[in-house]
Amino acid sequence: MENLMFLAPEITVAATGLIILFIGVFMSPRAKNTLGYLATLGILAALGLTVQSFGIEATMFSGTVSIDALSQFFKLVFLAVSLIVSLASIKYNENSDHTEEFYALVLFATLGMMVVASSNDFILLFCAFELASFATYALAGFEKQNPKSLEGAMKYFVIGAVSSALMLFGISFVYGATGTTSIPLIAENASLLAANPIGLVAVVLLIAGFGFKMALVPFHMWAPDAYQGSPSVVSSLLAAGSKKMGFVAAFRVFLIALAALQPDWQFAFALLAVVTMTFGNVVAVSQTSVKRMLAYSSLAQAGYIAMAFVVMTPMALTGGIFYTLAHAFMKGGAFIAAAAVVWMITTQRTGDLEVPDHLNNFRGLGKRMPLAALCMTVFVFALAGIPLTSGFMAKIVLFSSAIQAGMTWLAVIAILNSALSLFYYARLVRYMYFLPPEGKKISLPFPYAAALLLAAAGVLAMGLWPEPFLQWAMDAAHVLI
Amino acid sequence: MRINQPLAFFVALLFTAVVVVGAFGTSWNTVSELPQNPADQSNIEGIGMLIFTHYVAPFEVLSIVLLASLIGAIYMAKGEGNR
Amino acid sequence: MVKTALEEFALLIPLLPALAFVITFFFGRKMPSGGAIVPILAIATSFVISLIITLRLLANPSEVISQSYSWFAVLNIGILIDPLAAVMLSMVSFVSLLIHIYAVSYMSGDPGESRYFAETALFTAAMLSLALSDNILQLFVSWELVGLCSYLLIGFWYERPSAAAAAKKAFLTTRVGDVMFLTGIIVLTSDLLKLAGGFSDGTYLLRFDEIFSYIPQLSTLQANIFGFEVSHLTIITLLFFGGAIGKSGQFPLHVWLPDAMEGPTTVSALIHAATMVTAGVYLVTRTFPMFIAAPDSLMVVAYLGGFTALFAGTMGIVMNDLKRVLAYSTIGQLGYMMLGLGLGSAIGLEAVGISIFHLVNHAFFKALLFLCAGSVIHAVGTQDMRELGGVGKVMPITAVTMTVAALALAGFGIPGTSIGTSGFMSKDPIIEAAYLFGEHSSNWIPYIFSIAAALLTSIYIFRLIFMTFTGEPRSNYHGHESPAIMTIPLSILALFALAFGSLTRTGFMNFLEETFANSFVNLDIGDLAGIGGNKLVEAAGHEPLFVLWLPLLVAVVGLAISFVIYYLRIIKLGSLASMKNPVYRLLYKRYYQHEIYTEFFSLGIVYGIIAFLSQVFDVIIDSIVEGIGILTVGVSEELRRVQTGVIQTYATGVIVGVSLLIILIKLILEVL
Amino acid sequence: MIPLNFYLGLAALLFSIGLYGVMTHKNGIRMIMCIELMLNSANLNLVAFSSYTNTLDGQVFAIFSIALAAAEAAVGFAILMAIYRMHDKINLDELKILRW
Amino acid sequence: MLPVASLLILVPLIFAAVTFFTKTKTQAAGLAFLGSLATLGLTLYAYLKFDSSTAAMQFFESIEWIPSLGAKYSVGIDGISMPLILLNAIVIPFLILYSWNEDREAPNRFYGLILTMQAAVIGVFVALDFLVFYIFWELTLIPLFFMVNIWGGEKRVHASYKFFIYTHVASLVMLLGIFGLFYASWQQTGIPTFDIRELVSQFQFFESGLLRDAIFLSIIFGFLTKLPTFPFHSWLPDAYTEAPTAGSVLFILLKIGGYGLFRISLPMLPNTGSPRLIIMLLGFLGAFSILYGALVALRQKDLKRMIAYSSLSHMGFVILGSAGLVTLSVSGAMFQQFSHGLIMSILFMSAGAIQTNTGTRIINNLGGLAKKMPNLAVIMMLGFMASLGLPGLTGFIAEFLVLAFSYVNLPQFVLLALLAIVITAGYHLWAMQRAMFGVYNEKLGDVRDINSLQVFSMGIIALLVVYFGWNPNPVLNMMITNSEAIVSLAAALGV
Repeated sequence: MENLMFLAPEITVAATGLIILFIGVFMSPRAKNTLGYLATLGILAALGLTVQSFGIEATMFSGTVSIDALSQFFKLVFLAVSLIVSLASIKYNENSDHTEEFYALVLFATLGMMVVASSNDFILLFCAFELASFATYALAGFEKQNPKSLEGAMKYFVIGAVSSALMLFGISFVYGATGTTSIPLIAENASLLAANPIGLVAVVLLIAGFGFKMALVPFHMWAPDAYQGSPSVVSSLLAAGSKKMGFVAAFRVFLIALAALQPDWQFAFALLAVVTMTFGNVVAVSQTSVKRMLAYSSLAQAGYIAMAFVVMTPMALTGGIFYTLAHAFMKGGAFIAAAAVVWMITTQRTGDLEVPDHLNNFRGLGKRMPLAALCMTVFVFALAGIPLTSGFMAKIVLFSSAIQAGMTWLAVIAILNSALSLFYYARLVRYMYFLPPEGKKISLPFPYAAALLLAAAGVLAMGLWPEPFLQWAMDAAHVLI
Repeated sequence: MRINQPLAFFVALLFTAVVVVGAFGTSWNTVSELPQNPADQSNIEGIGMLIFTHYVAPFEVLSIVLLASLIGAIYMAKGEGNR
Repeated sequence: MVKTALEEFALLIPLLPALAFVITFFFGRKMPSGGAIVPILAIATSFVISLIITLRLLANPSEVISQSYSWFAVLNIGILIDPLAAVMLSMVSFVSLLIHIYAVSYMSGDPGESRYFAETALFTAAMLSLALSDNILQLFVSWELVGLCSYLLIGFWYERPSAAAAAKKAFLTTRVGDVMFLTGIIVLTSDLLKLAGGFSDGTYLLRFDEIFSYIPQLSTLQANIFGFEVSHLTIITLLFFGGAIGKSGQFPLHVWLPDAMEGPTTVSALIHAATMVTAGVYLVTRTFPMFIAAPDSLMVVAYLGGFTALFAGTMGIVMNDLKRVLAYSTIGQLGYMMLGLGLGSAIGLEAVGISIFHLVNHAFFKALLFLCAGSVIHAVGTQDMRELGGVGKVMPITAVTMTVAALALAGFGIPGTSIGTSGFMSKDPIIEAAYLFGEHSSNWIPYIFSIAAALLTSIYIFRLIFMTFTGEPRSNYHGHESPAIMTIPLSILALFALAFGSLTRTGFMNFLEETFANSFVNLDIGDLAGIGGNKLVEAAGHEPLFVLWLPLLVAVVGLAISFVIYYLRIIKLGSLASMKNPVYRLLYKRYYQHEIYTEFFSLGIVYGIIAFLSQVFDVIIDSIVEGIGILTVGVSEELRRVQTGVIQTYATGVIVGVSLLIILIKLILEVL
Repeated sequence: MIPLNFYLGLAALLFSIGLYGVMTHKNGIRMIMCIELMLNSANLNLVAFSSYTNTLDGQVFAIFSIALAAAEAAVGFAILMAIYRMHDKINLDELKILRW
Repeated sequence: MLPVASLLILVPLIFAAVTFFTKTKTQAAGLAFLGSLATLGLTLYAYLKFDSSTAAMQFFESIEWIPSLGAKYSVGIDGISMPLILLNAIVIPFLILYSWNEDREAPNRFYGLILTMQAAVIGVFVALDFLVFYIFWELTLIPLFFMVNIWGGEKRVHASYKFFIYTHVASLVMLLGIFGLFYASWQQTGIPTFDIRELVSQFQFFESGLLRDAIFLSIIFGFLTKLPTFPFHSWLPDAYTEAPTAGSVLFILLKIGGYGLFRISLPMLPNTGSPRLIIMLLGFLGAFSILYGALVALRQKDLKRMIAYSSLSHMGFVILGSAGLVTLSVSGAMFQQFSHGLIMSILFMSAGAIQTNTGTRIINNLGGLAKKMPNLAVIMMLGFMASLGLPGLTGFIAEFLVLAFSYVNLPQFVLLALLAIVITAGYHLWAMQRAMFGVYNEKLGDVRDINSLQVFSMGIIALLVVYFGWNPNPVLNMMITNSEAIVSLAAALGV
């Protein structure tokens, strides 16, 4: 029998979710506030177990589950995001009657993502993918009295369902051509796929399926709406966590299973990466809702990460993988900061209540919530790729790899995009620090503060001392090559 | 925005064409003959075996999926809301 | 070790006034009469030191004082006091001293008194440093500093827009010359660097001995300019001369000098008559070995100098402003000095002698003229000659001294003897040299220029004297004789204007001819002239008698004309001297130089066209940058409409994406 | 024996019908049904391949997929219900507060 | 021995961090002043310990940072960086004193940003690793962006974004070049390294001339834009003009473009695919910038804008001198950076004082200010004179060295540049005449002279301008030592 200890993180997360669900039933709304801490503890434990299991290589359950550097790295990403989200959600769910449902869903979604990272078989991959999706559909609509939340959830759901159907359709062709759903076995039998037109169809269908999660143009259209409409903590989970699930799945499927069809998907990703980053950055320029702006910036970032599929050198993959972690911290943190502002606006009943995350509500944030503003500054600077942040390091590695591979054009496009992004990030910072505040100073609740500090610490740690993270990312990249 | 039915039709047609051309243009690596004996065609046992051995991991995950969608569905469908 | 001690003192010559500048600049406001005593003492000391050195040098002209200190890189700061420098130092410090004393009274009560003395002290320091520099760069540095002081002092009454404008004009016009000078230095530097094959330790690249030692090689370097083969030496010397043109107010860069009269009269006397404007002459003299070794350069100098002398005279005769007449006269006399130097192509080293002799004498009598004018202006309050007249009655000392200066300027003296004003003693040799030159090369133009200029000089200076001091007052003024502190310097200068020339004539010239043969440099001017293709007159011939007497004759004629017109007033000029007369108008408008230079060239061409084009160009470049930004925002506004908010559109987007992606990849992979 | 392509063609057709429905229908329930159609066409593919490659994985996958489709429908309908409560309508094309 | 190079970054940074948390203006300014004094002290310590007779790196420190990329935290000081560090360390305390009495919003941020800027700029100067170099390079953008954006003039928002994005794009292009260098060298040696000197020396071994040209040009593009030079200057006038006085001065102290030219581009230049062509190009850009900046400055009505264009003109000398590739022309270019920093500080401080005291910068609206502001008039006059290259002030030494010694290799461009000298004098004097001289413009009301702190701080810098004008050796000697090392490289290759 396999050593279940390898799956200890997943089991911990699942168990925590179940426990919360169970004991939540018996608790008063006030007492439920502790559930958030419980979830956080559970995630922390899982995180510890994951870090501890670094370096383990194993396949389990008849080869359907694979524990390797790649899976562990991404589990780290998901757990980190989950940690930030669950911390911040303590405040979000304060005195709510549905805390246990919320945390259970967050934890199950995390579990789904973690399993995706480990799955070595299409069936497991699909199931886990759907687990993460279903849990987040409900989370996106968690504010069911809020039309925006519901609208976002619905759009997310419909496009998600269509995409999963496309993905399943694509998987069926892959299965049909190779006779197996196991990723390593597909890689061995991919010659038929590579030689026949159905290979291309399958590849594009799979890209559509994963691209939905990654939010690549044109499969992105749900993303701005869902990110804007959902509760900000959930947006954080979506943008920082579930987006990465698409990437890890794509890494495994394309680089391992479908390596033989490299020309097809390399070209597809080249196109999508360029279009996505450009579209995301250009449209972000004219946004006034901060969450929507972050959503578009998230598109752009996805475009950057997708460069890894185009360049495909070890350096590029390292960069791409490193970028996912970096992006998890910065985008997750940014949405939490937006959550703090939304909280501030809704509790204070001042400012633009119609669009609580409107840019104008960020005026003078540096005076109203100094910590939130500072952390937000760190995050947007990281997103813009300003030095000493994780975003800079990630861009350095990723963009430079394009040069290394001789794809200067790609690097140039990426770099111009990066410069463009500076415009809207700087604007946000300007609003926060240099426009007069429209309200009094608010003390930032502890959960938000803790989550923000955690994310900021992650961003700065990766910017200042990227070496260990780079090493992990490199190990992960080696799994793919 | 009005929904453009002819466009949708065209798009759907295009998609069909693409997939069909792809599928038909492929020389599938299939078994030449399906098993003729009806008794052999019963694969319930095989499927069961697979689900509980080879694919036990997806099966476990599926249980969580069901639980999660259950929670989600109940939460969303419940009449009262507290936020 | 008297010599060493002297050398140490030599350093003090420019340093003391510089120190005085610092003290007066910072503390002058708190001292009586603007702290004038500090620069006076400093300059007096400098004068004494200069004089002692000069006297010692007279005894032994070949033992020059030379000290060099590394400045930066391969360049140095140094002191070179050879006969030329010694004469210059003594003259500058002496005139400066007198004018400083005079200014104590002249400037008293002016709110900017301390500023005035600080600036003149700085000027004196810079001028002394210019005279004793042993390398071309230090000379240039000092050259620019005197220019700065000139700028500051012309604009001394900066509240007057005309003063501010004149200061700017002076600086800019001389700057044109300075750039040429600088270009010359640059070309020279790079040539020396090439010839020397890099830097070597211990030698200072731009020191005069170093430069002169490369003259033969320099003259062999040829450059092709517009198809003409020109020697580098010619280019360099002409560029240097360009600097001299600017500084010494030679045609065509003389336009600033008359305007410079906006400054206090003492400034005009010190800077724009006696010292700074002669820096150009000094520069040419300093680098005379290069000039004489450069083909054609001296010819240019001679022609331009002669022409300027004549040209300035034509304008001098119509000016009504006391100081402007003097300014044109300065330009004219500087032209004489340049002419004298230019004649070096025939008379060799003697040119240095006559030219510097004239320089020194001119300093005395022109300073005197200005100070007298200042005295008049100070007392009367106007400087328009049409409003003056009869001043001689109220200001006898001034009138007498000024008449002496006028005689000196016009060059009265008895040829063949050593009786005569100093102006006569030095101007006559120049005219004679011009004759010699004409005889030698059958080129009479310089001679004609110089004689004609002498006539005009005499006319305008006596016109000035008569209009100012004789006749009846033409306006209501209350004049009085100036105080002693002003009249004493006047008298001293008058004495010098009268007697200096006749006392020192031969000794002076012989002394100066030692300039290029001593312990610092030892050059054979004859050889150098050979390099430049200049044939020197072997032996000074005996000029016909009329040649000796002609200048005097001309001066007397000039005096007579003025006497008739302006004293006796027998001939009424009437319409001849009105704006209806085109010639008069042309002269009065100064040949429309202001219009041509300022309106047309500076404003019209440089400012108007080029700057406008640059601006347009800049806007274009800028709009490209701005356009990208505007375009991005516009595209963004349009592109965001893609996100319609309708689920069905989103789904359509996904499907279209999938279908098109498949087709696109298929196509491209098949085609490529 | 029915050629494999018949199955594939049918599945593709069904899938496209589902797509067309998703793209054109306004009613949320219809849309979800169309999505189910798409999932099932994929299942058809899986089963066909399973049969023609003589492996059982496809059928296992189909079973999982059916379960997932059910769960998906549950979540989808629940969200629709919430929307219905709020807007008294389930016309999804009218949900466009979030755009641009 | 103190780890001076690191301390020079850390000290201002720490003081900046603390300054951000101060409450009152006095606290903020005082603390910032202390911080800048500490930096100045450190710099002087380093300067005294500095051996200007060697081109080698001094105060060298190196710590492993990202081994997998070969990036190290390595810093050091040599004759190229020392004068520029000195410049920064000298001017910043006086800048703080200068703005001591100004009332403004959020003084803690204002002074904090000044110190942050100082740290970042010094960081660029001491960095010996490309990654560290680039990090500080980018870091300089942020304080400047906020300086302009918050405390700037009317069009501050536009100007700040323009500056920020424009120069950021240029930096990114430079980054591309750095990557190219990094990977090409990695391929060559098999060891990844970001060490500047190592990479620069590896440059010559790259096979493809095209690759070398591409790397060189993209790196130098970043430098030229930062410098700036025609035609990449259009961010400059807006940013310089709209910035508050302190911001303009910080821009002036941002000598990183020229520094990069000397540290990185010049040693690479001889090894490019077509060095002759590139030298010609640089020479042209330099000379044309000189002329062009002067001509455009002539047309400006806004005092600060005029000074901004004159700055463009001055920076042309840096490029021209570099392209001259003679020891002394390169030293002259280096010295121009130093001298320009001092001179332009005075000019921008003067222009700032005029703006705050009279409320306008439009030259024609001023007039006769010398009467009301005699102290300012003297200092500004000195600044203008230095700016137009009057001998005895620093500007002349730099310009003379550049012009005289670039002439050896690039006579045609030097002659082009010489054309500009009269024009340069022209616009300076015109501005002086209009603004300071003539009849006092009564519309300006009662204008006060600059305060004593301003007189002191500007006066000290003015004295330095005079001092270095007469005795440039304290900084020039080390520049010569280092330019010799740079030029000998070129000479060895016969360029």
